[in-house]
Amino acid sequence: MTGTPEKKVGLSRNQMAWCAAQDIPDGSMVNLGIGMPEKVAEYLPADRDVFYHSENGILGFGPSPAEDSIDLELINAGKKPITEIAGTSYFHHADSFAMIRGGHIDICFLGAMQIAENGDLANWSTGAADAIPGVGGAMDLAVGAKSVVVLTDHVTKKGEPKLVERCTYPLTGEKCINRIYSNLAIIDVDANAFVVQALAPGVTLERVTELTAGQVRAGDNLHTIECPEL
Amino acid sequence: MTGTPEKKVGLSRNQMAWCAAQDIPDGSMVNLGIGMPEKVAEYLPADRDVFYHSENGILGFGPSPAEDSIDLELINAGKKPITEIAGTSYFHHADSFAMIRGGHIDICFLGAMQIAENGDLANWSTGAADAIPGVGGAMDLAVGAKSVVVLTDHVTKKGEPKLVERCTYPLTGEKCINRIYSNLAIIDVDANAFVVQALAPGVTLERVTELTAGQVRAGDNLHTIECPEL
Amino acid sequence: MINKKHADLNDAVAGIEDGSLILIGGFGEVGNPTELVHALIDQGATDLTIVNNNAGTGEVGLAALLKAGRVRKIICSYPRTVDPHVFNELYRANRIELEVVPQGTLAEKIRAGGSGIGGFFTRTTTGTPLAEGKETREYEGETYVLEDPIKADYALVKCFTADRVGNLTYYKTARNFGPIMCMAATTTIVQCQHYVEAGGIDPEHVITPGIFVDRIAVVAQPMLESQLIARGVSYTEGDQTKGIAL
Amino acid sequence: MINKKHADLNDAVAGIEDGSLILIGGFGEVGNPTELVHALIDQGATDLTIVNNNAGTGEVGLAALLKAGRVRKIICSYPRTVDPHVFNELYRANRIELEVVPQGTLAEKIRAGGSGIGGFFTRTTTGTPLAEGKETREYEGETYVLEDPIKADYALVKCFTADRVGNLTYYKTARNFGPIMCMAATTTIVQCQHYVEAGGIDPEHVITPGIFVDRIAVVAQPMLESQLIARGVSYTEGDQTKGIAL
Repeated sequence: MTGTPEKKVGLSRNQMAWCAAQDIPDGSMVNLGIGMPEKVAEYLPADRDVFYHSENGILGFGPSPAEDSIDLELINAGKKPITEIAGTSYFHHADSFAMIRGGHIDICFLGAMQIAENGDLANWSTGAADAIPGVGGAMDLAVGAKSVVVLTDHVTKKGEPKLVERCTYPLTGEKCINRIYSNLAIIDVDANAFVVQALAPGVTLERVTELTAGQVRAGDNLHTIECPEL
Repeated sequence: MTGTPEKKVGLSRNQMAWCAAQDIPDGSMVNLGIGMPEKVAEYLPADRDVFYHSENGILGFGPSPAEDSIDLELINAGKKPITEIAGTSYFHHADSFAMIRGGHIDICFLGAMQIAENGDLANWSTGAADAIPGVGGAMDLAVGAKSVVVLTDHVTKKGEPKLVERCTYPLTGEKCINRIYSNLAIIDVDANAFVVQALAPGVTLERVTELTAGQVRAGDNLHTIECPEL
Repeated sequence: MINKKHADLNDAVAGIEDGSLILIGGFGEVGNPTELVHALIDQGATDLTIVNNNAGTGEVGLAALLKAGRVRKIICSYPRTVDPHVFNELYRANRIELEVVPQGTLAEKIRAGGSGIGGFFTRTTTGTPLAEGKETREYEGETYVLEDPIKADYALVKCFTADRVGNLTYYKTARNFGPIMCMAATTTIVQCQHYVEAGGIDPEHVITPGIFVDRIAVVAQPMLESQLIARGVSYTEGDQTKGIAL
Repeated sequence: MINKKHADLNDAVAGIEDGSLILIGGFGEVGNPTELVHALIDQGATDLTIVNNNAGTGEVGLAALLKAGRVRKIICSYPRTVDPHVFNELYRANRIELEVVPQGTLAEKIRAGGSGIGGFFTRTTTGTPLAEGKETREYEGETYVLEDPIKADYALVKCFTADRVGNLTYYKTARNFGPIMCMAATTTIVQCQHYVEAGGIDPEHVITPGIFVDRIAVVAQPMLESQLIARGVSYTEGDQTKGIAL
């Protein structure tokens, strides 16, 4: 672990989203969280038919519309304009979260402040006394989606590890994270360790271990990510 | 109380339904149970706009259709064909019982085997060992409707009181009955007594008391029912 | 490409395991997926637990499944509907287990199962024999009973229109248990009267979003139980392929 | 004859008492019944508890209600939306109480309140500070938290089309909290963009059945908060009648 600021290494944000997109199985029902996860849809391979769910009450939607065809009342959970596709459906909030809590969403992508080696997630509050709390749908997604995936820089802007032994920030959910796409590696969370499955070009397992504050081990098939320039 | 068989006295079944219909306030949302309650709609005064609810998933329906325009998939809870009206809506069972349990139904009419002076209702099982139990929606209606009204003969076919001190049959609901339209009287259930509000022509309070196995008292405005021949 | 349409009824019910908990839609005969149930008889799964509002009529559909000896237990609100002789005989012979659940509680248990709710309190059954042994709690001075959710292995549901991705509409009071049963099963199998391409149902008019549906079989002219009974049908295994009941 | 249409917004919000618990629909600015909220400001009720997914934007709609000092407490999932400066200032000055509820639990609490459910168990919040002090129970080896229902005095909801008897449809993602909020209030007040006679909505396409709706006001050209803010509107009591915000 190191606090030394350094040049950004590993994958760009677009490349992280690209990596995550390649791993989405055909036919999946996918909830994209606000922020970096929204980029994932841009890189979905052409041979995949995926339906996106947004917790405000829509299943099956397309990308942002052209400026001149924005419908202000057709938005995603990030409050950004989206579009209908063939097969869109609308529903109210209780039905939308029935989909989430009831285990009907195959994958959800979330951002993170901290992920613990046991899969605990913290992404809603620093716990600071003067912070105004606000959680949105993250806690429901954390417990409900079949697979909960985090897209995150491996360390904070200050260089501190986001992958930790135990979260120090208030939890969003317990033992809920299945996989992490960071700028350094693709990592599965396996009971009590971060299992590195793939490394960004130029990044070593030692470097990932150094920048991680919990147990790290190599997956059986550890390899280097092959990813286009993005 | 008497076990002696006697000629039917008091109101006919149609007249009981007529009496119940006169007391439905304009604008009510009404659930009509299976059997005698189904007759109530026939006698609704012309100046009342009432929406009927049926727990299988329809609000706002009209009478049975002509033989040649029956839609077998448009039925009420009694599994009888009904018709759409201007303002009909369809919904699933969970929403339908949300209306019932959530207190959105103004009045429901049920049949009864026994009603106790505290308002307990028994109408689903004799408790006999060889009886095949089946409850349908009665227990939900008993707890959920704002006003739960019973239409019933005052005594059984064997002449035994149906209005009793305590139900001996298994309960449908506790302290749930607000009013009873029997062939002898219109009776409110007021905590711990049957309060007779109106008597069928030719029926005395004494006779009602005799045929009732619980506390009976006269309402403040006890009067004789004025009802057409039906 | 997502395509939930299966070649036929037999294909749609393939793989149903012995011992499964299966939700079957319908209220009385309306909304019953009779053709799917006949395909299930031919498919052969046994030792089933069935959830339906009733317990079958005549010797078709659910009653035929019971008669074929495939059902260990039935969970319903009202077994005594039109001509329940198959159920009655099995019940009196102690050859089928019965759990009676009030209709609204049954619906809510299914909705809870599909919605990730662990249990809920309802006033329904308070003070009745159906509340015996159940945990209670007071809310605003009234006693409520704790009920568990129902989560099923399979749901068999009849709808009106289905599209390629599983969006559904229903027909009038045939909607009844369909939408909530679709939510509460690991694998939801529907029979539709009309099949359309994705986009063929207005997004505002979708009743069951496709996320709740796994397999679709088209039955363009479904039969009601009363129609089959009027024709003298008593469904036994294999009749479907002989064209008798369809 | 059932006729839930009121003469205007002021008529529709008449009689709302100080101290009321009020559900206000919307997610972000979409689905917010902004004109009804402005009418509520003019109506004058105070000491209110408000349930909304957010906590207001700019100085219009809910934020204007907060700025007018009418809100004692807000129950929401996410107060930090676009330009929440009114809420932030009140919160930091300890002049408003905040209860944060996860979005799905908030929706389910409202649905439970409208459905006569006394309480329910959900896995959401297990192990988090929001579960502190709450009763828990194990289901299938997972810990669930007991949540109470929300029952309100009033709901203010924006819909697309309403008919005379209160049947409603919504527009795209503006549906969000509308249908469940209509269920959970003693008195549900809606603003509609289109008003039609009974029968003007296909019975299969009704999203909120009329039983859940009490009063209707027509706002043919509702404004979104962002549109009002772009015009420089900061709503204060009486602006509505001066035609400023409408």
